[in-house]
Amino acid sequence: MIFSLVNISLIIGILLVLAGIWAAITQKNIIKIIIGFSLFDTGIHIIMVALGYVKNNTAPILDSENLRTGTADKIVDPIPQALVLTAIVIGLGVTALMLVYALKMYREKKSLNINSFKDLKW
Amino acid sequence: MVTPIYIIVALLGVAFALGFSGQKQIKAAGTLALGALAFSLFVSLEWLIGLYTETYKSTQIFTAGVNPPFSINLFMGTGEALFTTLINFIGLFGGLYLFNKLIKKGRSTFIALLMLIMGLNVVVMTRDMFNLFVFLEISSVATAGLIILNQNKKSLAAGFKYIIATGIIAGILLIGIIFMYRFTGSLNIDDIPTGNLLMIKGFGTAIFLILTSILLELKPFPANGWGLDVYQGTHAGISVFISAASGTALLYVLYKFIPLMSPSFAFALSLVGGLTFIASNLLGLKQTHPNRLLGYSSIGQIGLVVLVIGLAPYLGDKFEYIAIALLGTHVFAKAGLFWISGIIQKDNIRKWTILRKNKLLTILFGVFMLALLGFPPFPSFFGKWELITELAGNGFISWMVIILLGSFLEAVYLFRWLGYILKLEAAKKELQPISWNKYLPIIISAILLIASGFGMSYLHEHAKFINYIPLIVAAAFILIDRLPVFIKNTLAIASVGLWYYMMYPDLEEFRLIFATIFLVGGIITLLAGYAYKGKRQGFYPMALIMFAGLGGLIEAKTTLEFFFAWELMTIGSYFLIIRGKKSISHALSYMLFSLGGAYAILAAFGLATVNNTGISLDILANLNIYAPAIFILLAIGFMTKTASLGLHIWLPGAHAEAETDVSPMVSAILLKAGLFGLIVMMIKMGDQMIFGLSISYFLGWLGVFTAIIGNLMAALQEDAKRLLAYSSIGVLGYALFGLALMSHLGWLGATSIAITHFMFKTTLFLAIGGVVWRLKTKNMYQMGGLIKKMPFSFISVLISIIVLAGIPPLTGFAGKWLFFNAIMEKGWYLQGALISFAGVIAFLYCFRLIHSVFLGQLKDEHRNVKEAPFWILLPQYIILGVLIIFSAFPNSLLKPIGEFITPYLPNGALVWDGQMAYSLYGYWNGELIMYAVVGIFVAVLLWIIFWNRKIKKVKQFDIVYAAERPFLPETTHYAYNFFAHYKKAVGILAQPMISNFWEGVSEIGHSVSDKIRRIYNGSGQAYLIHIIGFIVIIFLFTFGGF
Amino acid sequence: MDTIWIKLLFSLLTIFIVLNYGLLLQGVVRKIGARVGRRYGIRWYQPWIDIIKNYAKRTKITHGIMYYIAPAFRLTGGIGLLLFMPVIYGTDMFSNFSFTGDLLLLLYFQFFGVLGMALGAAEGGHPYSAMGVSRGLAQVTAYELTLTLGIIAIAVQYQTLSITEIVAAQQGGIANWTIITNPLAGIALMLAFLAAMGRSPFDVVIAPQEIPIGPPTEFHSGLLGVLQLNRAIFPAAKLILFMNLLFGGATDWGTLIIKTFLIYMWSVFVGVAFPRFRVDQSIRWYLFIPLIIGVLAVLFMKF
Amino acid sequence: MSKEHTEKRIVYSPDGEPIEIDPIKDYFEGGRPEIRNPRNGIIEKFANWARSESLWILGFGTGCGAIEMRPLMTPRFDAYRFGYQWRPTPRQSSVFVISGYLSVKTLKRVIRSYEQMQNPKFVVALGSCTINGGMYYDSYNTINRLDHYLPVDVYITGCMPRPEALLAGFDHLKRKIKEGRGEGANKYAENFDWYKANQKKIIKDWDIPDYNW
Repeated sequence: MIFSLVNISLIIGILLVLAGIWAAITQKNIIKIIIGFSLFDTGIHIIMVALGYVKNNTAPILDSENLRTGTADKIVDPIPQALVLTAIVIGLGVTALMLVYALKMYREKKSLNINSFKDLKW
Repeated sequence: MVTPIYIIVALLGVAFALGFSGQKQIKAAGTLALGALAFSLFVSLEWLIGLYTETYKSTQIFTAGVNPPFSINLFMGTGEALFTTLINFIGLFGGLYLFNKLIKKGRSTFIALLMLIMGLNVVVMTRDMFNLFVFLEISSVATAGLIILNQNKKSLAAGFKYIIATGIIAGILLIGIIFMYRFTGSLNIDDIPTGNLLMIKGFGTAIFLILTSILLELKPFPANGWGLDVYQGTHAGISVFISAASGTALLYVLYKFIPLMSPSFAFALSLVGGLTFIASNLLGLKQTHPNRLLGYSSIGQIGLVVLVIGLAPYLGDKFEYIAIALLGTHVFAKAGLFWISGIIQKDNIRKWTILRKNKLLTILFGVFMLALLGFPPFPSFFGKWELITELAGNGFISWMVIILLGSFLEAVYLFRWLGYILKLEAAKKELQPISWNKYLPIIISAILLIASGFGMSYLHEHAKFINYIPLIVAAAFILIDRLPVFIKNTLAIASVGLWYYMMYPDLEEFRLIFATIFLVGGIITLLAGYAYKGKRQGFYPMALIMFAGLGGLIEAKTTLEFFFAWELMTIGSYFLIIRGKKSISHALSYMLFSLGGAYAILAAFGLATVNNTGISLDILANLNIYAPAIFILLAIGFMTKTASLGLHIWLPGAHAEAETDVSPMVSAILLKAGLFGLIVMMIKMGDQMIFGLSISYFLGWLGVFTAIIGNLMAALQEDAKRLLAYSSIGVLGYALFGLALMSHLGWLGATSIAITHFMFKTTLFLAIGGVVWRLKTKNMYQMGGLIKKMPFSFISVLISIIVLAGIPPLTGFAGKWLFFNAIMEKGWYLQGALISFAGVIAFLYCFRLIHSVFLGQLKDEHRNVKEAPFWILLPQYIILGVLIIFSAFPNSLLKPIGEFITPYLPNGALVWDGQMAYSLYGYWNGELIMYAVVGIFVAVLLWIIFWNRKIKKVKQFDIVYAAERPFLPETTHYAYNFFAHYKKAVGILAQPMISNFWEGVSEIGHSVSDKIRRIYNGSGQAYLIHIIGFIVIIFLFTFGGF
Repeated sequence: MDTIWIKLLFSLLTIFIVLNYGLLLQGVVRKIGARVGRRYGIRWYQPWIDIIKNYAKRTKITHGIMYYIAPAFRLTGGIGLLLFMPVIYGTDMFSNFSFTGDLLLLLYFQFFGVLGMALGAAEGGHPYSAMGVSRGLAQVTAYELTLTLGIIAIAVQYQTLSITEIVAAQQGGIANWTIITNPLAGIALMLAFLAAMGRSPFDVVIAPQEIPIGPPTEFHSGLLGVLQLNRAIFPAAKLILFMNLLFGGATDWGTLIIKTFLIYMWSVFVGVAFPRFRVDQSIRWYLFIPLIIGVLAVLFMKF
Repeated sequence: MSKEHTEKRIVYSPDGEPIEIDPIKDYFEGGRPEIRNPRNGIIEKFANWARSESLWILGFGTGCGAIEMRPLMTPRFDAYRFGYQWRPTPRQSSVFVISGYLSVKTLKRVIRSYEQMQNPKFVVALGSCTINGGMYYDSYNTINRLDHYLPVDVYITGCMPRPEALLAGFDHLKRKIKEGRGEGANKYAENFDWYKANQKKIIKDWDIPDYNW
């Protein structure tokens, strides 16, 4: 089934990754580049979640209830979700850092055009 | 035993704690941070020692008390211990170095530093892939924070490029990791099945993405513009962390993934490594910004290690030895260089002359640089040796070539830089005072570098037999460098003499002859050193390193020892040569030719191990399929030292610009090292054939043309020392020709020429050096008439040129006579005629030398010139005495040499009857000729004295001058363009075609470098495209798309 | 011991004979030259008078020690060349000191005097002297190559470097002479011989009007006298060398005189017929035709 | 040109020390010529015979009469047969042929060349100009009587004298030498002060030493 939830999510994720990279490569405005990176990150996160998804299973919350009812083996794999959470945190950190850089760069040159920052080369 | 988890605990804990400190307690906070780093270093070092001494066992640390894959596990083995030690070392000392700077910027920088080091520690230790990603990101973010330590537009731009590049790379890593989890259900490296799994769909892609992203973090060519910009843009102290610490950690990650690599990816890895190594060193050629240059070098070095990792399967149990030797050198040397750069803070390597004001830093700079280039006794020497040997032994010739080529390119810019520092016009400003916390890291890494060199040689099965005592003696002279010349000279002579004395009982045959030339010759030339006043700083350590190398060549029993000694000699002589006033470019070209030659020798020694066990020099005798190639490579290597045609362009300048007593050392003595090498090679290998032609036949012709061109060029020089230098080229051409004859008489001739060349060239260089010493000019046309002022130098030159020209009755004739007989025997008539033609051309420069300097018109300003200093004359007259004895009693010299040669080339030996020598064709009696000539001469002279009792001594202008009077000595002394007519007739041979050729090669190299480096156009987005393109290409390559 | 003294006596006798022969040759050749120019010419004994005249000069000056002893070098070179060579084949005594060295000794010993003279001339301080020496040396290099090739060809032919043996191999008639048996080597050597004799067209070294006779410009009186003695002996010795190499040597003084005279005529005729070469021209000339002939001679011998 | 090279000057040695140069004194031996008396008896006679039969002429065309010397070398006159030869350097020559008038400028060179010839040496003065100035008797820059400046052995009259006259003059010189009267060099040395005074009277820019060795 092509249009399963997993596949749709995967496709969307991949599209977001590509869009993010596209933005990062083509946009001249630093803020837009940062947005591109956010898209890229988000795409990856969606891919991760999609890969960890198992149809019809429950959330990976281990409590006495599902231990008792035996639905513990019905939960989805918790690791991708944990990974996603971590990745989001890290992505947040990176985005923040980028924004700080953008701010400082703007203060330095009064410009947010990435082409103004090509002094270092060769 | 401290559990390594405390490294994380300490670093992380202190980082959090720092958050509570205010700006007032910043010093305490900083100290606390350093303490945490010191603690981490202590822990990892303790583990390293414990594991090495086998008191500790490697341990797994499970977090959260659950087994993997459900928890993250860290592993502490020897490798981890070593790498975390390196990282923590850099962390601690890098922090110490930057202490003042970090304090100024506030606590957050300390936090970033701690986080960076913590991240890298975990990256090394972790066995979990996602954990790897997390901590890589932590260290990246921390690095990005550190990059803007100096907040200016350069570091900001560089930092931003760094973030977007690492961001993309991290994203790809993350995708790879999630795919990996999807296909294996585990994130633990140890759980993932090994083998050639790359072909399994999906999983292959996963592992590919992971490996490629790690590779990208190592800044492979060409996807590394972001890295270079960072090196250039940020503070050098930060570059240390990026280059030495991050690079080290990521290389270890790559190492951890070796079991997962498919052969095709390993191959891609080695290709990328090799390409990076060559390309970044090539691009370094045109670079003038010191930090960016170090960046190129750094990327190149890491590329080399990547190459080694890619080739790991073929390197067998030597793999780790090689990798650690290369990486260790990289870490310490690059850290040291970046730290020095941080002190100098000049944005162009031409402005680095200010470094010269600080002797200690200059020495350290030299140490780091030599270590980077793989000179002994630093670890990379052994690493490179093993690498080349293993590669050659496995038949990976192209890899060998790539590595040697890359190393050579690296040497070009590093030695150019060193030359600038040592010789460009000094900066006026003084260096700022340097605080101890900046000195200490540099000194410690230099000490560790040297110590690890000794350690690596101790670990090596063959290298541990290398005799380090001469080197240590030479190094000891650095410590007494402040003493006056007199004491140091005496000690130097004593130590060389002692060594010869100790070596003497073991010497036989050619080793005796050359040991005598090298060491006794060394003592004799060192005698001239007494003429110098003051301290002469830096001379003695380098001279002794050269002699240590020369002596080491004699002592060498294995190819490793030989190469070790060869490199040592090269370094010592380089520093001696660069002492000259205008030596900067000559010393560089000397070094480059020597290094090229050395690499040829290294390659040959590597190839010789094929089908052979061990590395004794005798393996050269046990021929394999590469024998002709080995022969040619060795011959090229040795001929760079004998300065044969094509490889000679370094010599004239280097010898001419050197100091008075250095010229004889590098000309009369050093060149013989090449000859010694050729003799050793030919004894072991005999002659070799290529395409059915004997190689020695080519060598013979090469010798002929070297002799002709060398002598011709000598005749057309205006500079006295340059003339002598070209003359050396010519005479060594003779010697090469003699060796190439591969016959008893040829070798006898070559050896006797080697000995007499040592003697007459020493006297000539010292005598002319003495003249230059007094006159302060080297141009012959500015001299003249000095016979009246410097009669002893004149006599010395007179006798020397008679020997040089081979005119009977002096001993130079022996060489000519032997050559002719050898030529007759061998049937190389045309070559023989041409070589004797070269001999006649020698008359031209001999006469020009003695006429222009000592005869003709005395210049007004030289009226009060005194004779050369006694200590410069003394060695000359010692040698002249020996020359006269050899002339009158030729069998005292030739008979023993003949006996040495007989075991190898028995046919056609001379028959001696007293002083009478018989060959197959002719005969010659040096003693009787001497008597006859002296007898006739004395008789005629007495007749002249008798008849001209009343003779009037006149002054210099009492000459017939077309009825006029001369007005100035300058216009009366015929010396400038002395052989104008000869130049007109045969000058076509004297065109600098070979210099032009090499200049062209250099020009092409530099322009290619300039073209290629344009890909780094400074745009971060272009760098992203490079990264993506790189991934695509590697993907296609790995999966057979290509 | 006795033989040494007898040898010395014979050496002196050799020197005496060759000296007088050399002077005679000078006189006669100049006479011939004059007759070619339809002049009466000098008296055949003029060279002796000139030497006496020079020795009879009352004053002399010196420019320094090398200048002073240069004539000694020069004459030693001439006498040595003569004495290291078997002058008369077959007689032990007129072979003088040829047992001490072979052809190569002669080849290199001829430079002994050249070098000494060059040094003396240079110390005179006269630019023309140095100029003459520089021309002379340059020209030597050029013809020496041809000479060496010729000598190698001959040495290969006879498989020896001993002149005595080379002469021995040529005994028994004109057909055995090297010039007949090895014509290429012979031609090469005879071309080299032209410059070796320093006569026109290769006399730019001592070009009288241009660089007033070059190296000996400053020499005079008794010192010039010594040089004149050498100027008699040295060419004669060279003639004897070429006779030994190419024309079968001589077994008695009569043959020697006839042969050497005829050999000398070769350079005289060339000199009378051709004008002077500039030094670069003569070098280029020698590095072309004679060199090719020399190379051919050697190749001919080799294959 | 010449003046600045005869005045004292200072040069600096390679070490920077000043050295005073006095050109005439430092470059030239100077001093006076020495009288070298002939030996007695047969040896001197023999020597004189040799000198007279080997006359080496300094080839220096001083005046217009030099044109008449060239034919001497030609087949028609062939002076070689009498033992005359031309030498390019005064060091080796024994006869100085002053060929006609002497300008003041040439006189200086002639004196230097003459002094550089070795004793014994002879002077042949050729043409009327050397005797009394000839057609240049009242010229502002030629000398009138040569033997005021150099000891002349033989005068040959004529303006210009034919080669035959020259040969005759040389013959005369030969006889004179054989008789032992060719002592011009000693005469010059004996009367050196007088000659020098005469020379200096007429040559104003005297930039050579008093005696040229």
